[in-house]
Amino acid sequence: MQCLPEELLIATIADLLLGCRTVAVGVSSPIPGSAALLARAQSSQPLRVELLESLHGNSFTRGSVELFDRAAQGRIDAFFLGGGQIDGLGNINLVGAGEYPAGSVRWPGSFGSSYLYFLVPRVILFREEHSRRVLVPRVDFVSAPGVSEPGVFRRGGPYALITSKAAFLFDAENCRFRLSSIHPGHTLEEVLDNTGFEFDYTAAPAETSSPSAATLATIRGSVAGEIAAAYPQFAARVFPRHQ
Amino acid sequence: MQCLPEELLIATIADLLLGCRTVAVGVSSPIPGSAALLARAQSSQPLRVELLESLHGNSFTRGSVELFDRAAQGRIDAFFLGGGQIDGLGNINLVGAGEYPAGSVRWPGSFGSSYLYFLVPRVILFREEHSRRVLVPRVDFVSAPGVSEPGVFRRGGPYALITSKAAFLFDAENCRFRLSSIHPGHTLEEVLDNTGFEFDYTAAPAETSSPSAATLATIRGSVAGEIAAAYPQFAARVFPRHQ
Amino acid sequence: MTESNVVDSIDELVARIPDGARLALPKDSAGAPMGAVRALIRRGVRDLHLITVPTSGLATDLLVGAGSVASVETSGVSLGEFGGAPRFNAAVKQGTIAVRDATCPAIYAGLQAAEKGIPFIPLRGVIGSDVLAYRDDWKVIDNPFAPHGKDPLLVLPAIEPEFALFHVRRADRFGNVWIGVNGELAIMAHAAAHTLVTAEEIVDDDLMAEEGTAAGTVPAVYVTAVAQARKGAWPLAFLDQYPADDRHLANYVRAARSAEGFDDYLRHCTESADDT
Amino acid sequence: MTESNVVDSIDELVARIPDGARLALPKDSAGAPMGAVRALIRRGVRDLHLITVPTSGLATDLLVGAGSVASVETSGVSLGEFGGAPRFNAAVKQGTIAVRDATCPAIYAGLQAAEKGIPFIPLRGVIGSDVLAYRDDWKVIDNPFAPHGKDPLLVLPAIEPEFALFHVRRADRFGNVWIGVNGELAIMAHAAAHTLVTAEEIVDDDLMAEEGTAAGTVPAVYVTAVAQARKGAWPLAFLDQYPADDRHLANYVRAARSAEGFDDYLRHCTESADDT
Repeated sequence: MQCLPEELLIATIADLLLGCRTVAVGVSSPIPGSAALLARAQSSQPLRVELLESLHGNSFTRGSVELFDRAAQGRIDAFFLGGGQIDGLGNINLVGAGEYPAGSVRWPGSFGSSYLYFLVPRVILFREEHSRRVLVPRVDFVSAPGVSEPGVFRRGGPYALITSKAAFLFDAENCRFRLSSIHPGHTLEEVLDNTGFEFDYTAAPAETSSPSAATLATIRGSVAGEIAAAYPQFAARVFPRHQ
Repeated sequence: MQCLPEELLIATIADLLLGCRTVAVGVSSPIPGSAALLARAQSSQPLRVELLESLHGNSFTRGSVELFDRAAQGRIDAFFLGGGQIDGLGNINLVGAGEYPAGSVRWPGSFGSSYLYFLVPRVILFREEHSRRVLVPRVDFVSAPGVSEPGVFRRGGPYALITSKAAFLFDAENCRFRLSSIHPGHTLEEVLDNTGFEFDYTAAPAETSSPSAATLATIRGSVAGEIAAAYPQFAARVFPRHQ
Repeated sequence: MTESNVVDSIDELVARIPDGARLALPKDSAGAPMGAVRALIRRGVRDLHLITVPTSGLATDLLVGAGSVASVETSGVSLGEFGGAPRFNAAVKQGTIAVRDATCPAIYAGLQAAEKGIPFIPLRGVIGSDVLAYRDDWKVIDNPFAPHGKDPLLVLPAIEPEFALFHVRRADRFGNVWIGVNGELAIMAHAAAHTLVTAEEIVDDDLMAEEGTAAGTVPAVYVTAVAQARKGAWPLAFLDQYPADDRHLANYVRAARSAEGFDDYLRHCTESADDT
Repeated sequence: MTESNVVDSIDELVARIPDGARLALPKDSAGAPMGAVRALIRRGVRDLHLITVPTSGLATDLLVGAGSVASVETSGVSLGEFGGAPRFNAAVKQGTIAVRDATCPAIYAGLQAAEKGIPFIPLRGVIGSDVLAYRDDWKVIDNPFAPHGKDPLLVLPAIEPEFALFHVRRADRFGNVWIGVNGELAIMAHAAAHTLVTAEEIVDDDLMAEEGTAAGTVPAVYVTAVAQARKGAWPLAFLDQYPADDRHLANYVRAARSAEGFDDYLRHCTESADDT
């Protein structure tokens, strides 16, 4: 079935949320937010979605500090992080490129990543740009490390990495990403060319499944309607017919 | 001017609150509560009273934990503590007499005393019963110590001790109480006979000043009216004409 | 957004609390779940480890008197103007329950540590008291941030109740519960693994729909189950809802002076759910 | 109960903030006091030490661009869908301000430590990050309660702002301010020595009189002064009150690409209190 790149990503990420009871979505995350709403629509058991950016899309009544406290309490099963740079150990950099602090590029900052990466069991890295600029051998600044020394309290970490070209799963035992599928229209060679870190893969990787007609209908229906409340510009661009 | 023993105590305690900006009053404290309200009525500058026991008599909007947090923030200038036993070092015992824990008498417990005694600058000890049973050489259980070793963080402690017979001030330098006045109708000999710890005094102690007519009018007027909201039984007993 | 957690009765509610549970209860004046306490006694719960937040009174006295309690962590147990808590005091003196004496801010701080998922939290004061001397689970460390010299500082382990149980004025059919300014109930719910709530009324409106009510609401995400309990704090006073049943309390204090008198009281007062 | 702390203008309000103050600001989406920020710039404040709670955007970018800032402790500074914060980013690269990179829960926890009057507070996570590596005021200690073996744990000093400054929908004439579910504003007010607030409206009712409003209110006891500022968050969106002024923000981003463009913008945008 014909679908937009955004819809493919939404469906791919939603599949990674299977079995979660509560998924939290941070700021500036319309695609992960849509994926969480899709997962909720498809889940056979109750799945709660907390959209931080949305005035009415979350159940925090004591302020944003609750997200972090709930994560520590074990009440958040999945969260999304991005990164100006991501490396093969799952390290992410949200602070800047070059030498710290006065490097060549300054990004906004680490937000909650330095903490949530440890406390939330399933952290999904999402960055549309798939390039050697983003997927680097070693990040210039570790906003949050992908793996920790033995003895360091850690309940969670990188679970998957989704880009505009491919999906990876993180192999925590070997501290490496494994290519799990390549999105339709992209090739292994292209993925290799544009990834600055080493990762495991097979000679003939799977193609990322396109969403079924039913899934697409849900995305374009209830998900599009709900995500528009938090991300009107995104919804207007991706789901114009829904408006 | 003729006044009730409770009115004398209220006026005497109110005098100790001069200069305070915020006075907090704990549970089961109708006389200290009345004294705080009197001090507020007499103060030339704004004086806030927080009555913990009263549904509408305090400004806590995040729960009772706010009392302790505010004390730590330096927002509470005076508080009241009692004690099943009080000794000459200002130690107070709210837990029980005899060997801990299964002693001869069990009292309710230490409440916030172990903490507030350190954090609130001016703690006024108030216990009507003036006897060797209460004012002991050494408390059996230290709910909160009157003095601390050098180096222990301490912003406050015992400031005065008011009983039905007398008023003492605490001399923090010498870690001793000093008799400041004896209530009308009582004698130095009686105070000495009924106090189980040593304290400083002069041969001819002052008599506790009785409240002026204006002060009594305030006590019987606005104070009686307000304290009745928190302590209806107390108000009905002491201020029956106000009812 | 989620399935409702509203259950049909307080008996069904308290059936979730197993023998031996670590159970947090609020103080008598701000949501003591007396109906649920009677239901717990009715079903013969044993070996509870109570945490009073930060004090308690009748709720603890009834559970202790009924033989339901193994230990109590508390800053104070008293019936207020009705005097000491007779069955609690008797049990302490007879050594039939273990008491862990605390101080109010220590209980709040321990719960807030659990709320924040941190293993411990510092607290000022307390040093030099016998409260500290008898708590082998508390420690004094040197403040690692002291600018100069030693700064001894109390550190408290997180208090992680398995259950929090309290009474509120209003819940909605989604299981959100309105606590108003009684923020300690939110701390309890955040800190506990499971939160069970009784409510005077269960309304059809969504308490989360308007920020005016949401600001005083513990959302259903923290609430394992809610049951309606009219006069659920009786015979205690309940906030702006009803005054204490002074006659009943005076009778209780008289009866509970002896174990036999208490047992008599208990038979009359817990035999059915329709107990008010 | 107390004298009113309502003042006549935002200029009078911000006059209380001296050069060099440690000033806490909320995130752009939950009460950024933009009118007061313009007033601060108008009066030429210098050397502020900003603490963003836990992030910021335009508020910080304007103050940095205007040369009012010596340092920023922050978990993130960004204009959201309008991209990076141009003057903040330029200042970091030029080294004209000191940045102390943090992470959101660390800022909350540090303020909560100040709220509780404790000198430090632990926090999970963060170990192994460069956020920690560059913070010489943070420490890693061994958890004194670890059941077995080592348990390294981050500890953070209390964050004690001299001033908190934020914008709310409603204050009353007694100086109580309604924050609804934005509890982080209460944490800021509790932690700060002085709290200054701007409000869309100042109502005659007492927000503390009814528990329905009190539950979402920071009482006047924490509030040093309040001033009315209609559209006080403009050009940012403000909760349910008004959307962002997207055209203005797009113009800002264009102008602020260069120091000169920013100065032009500033001249137009801060020259009078009547700036919306």
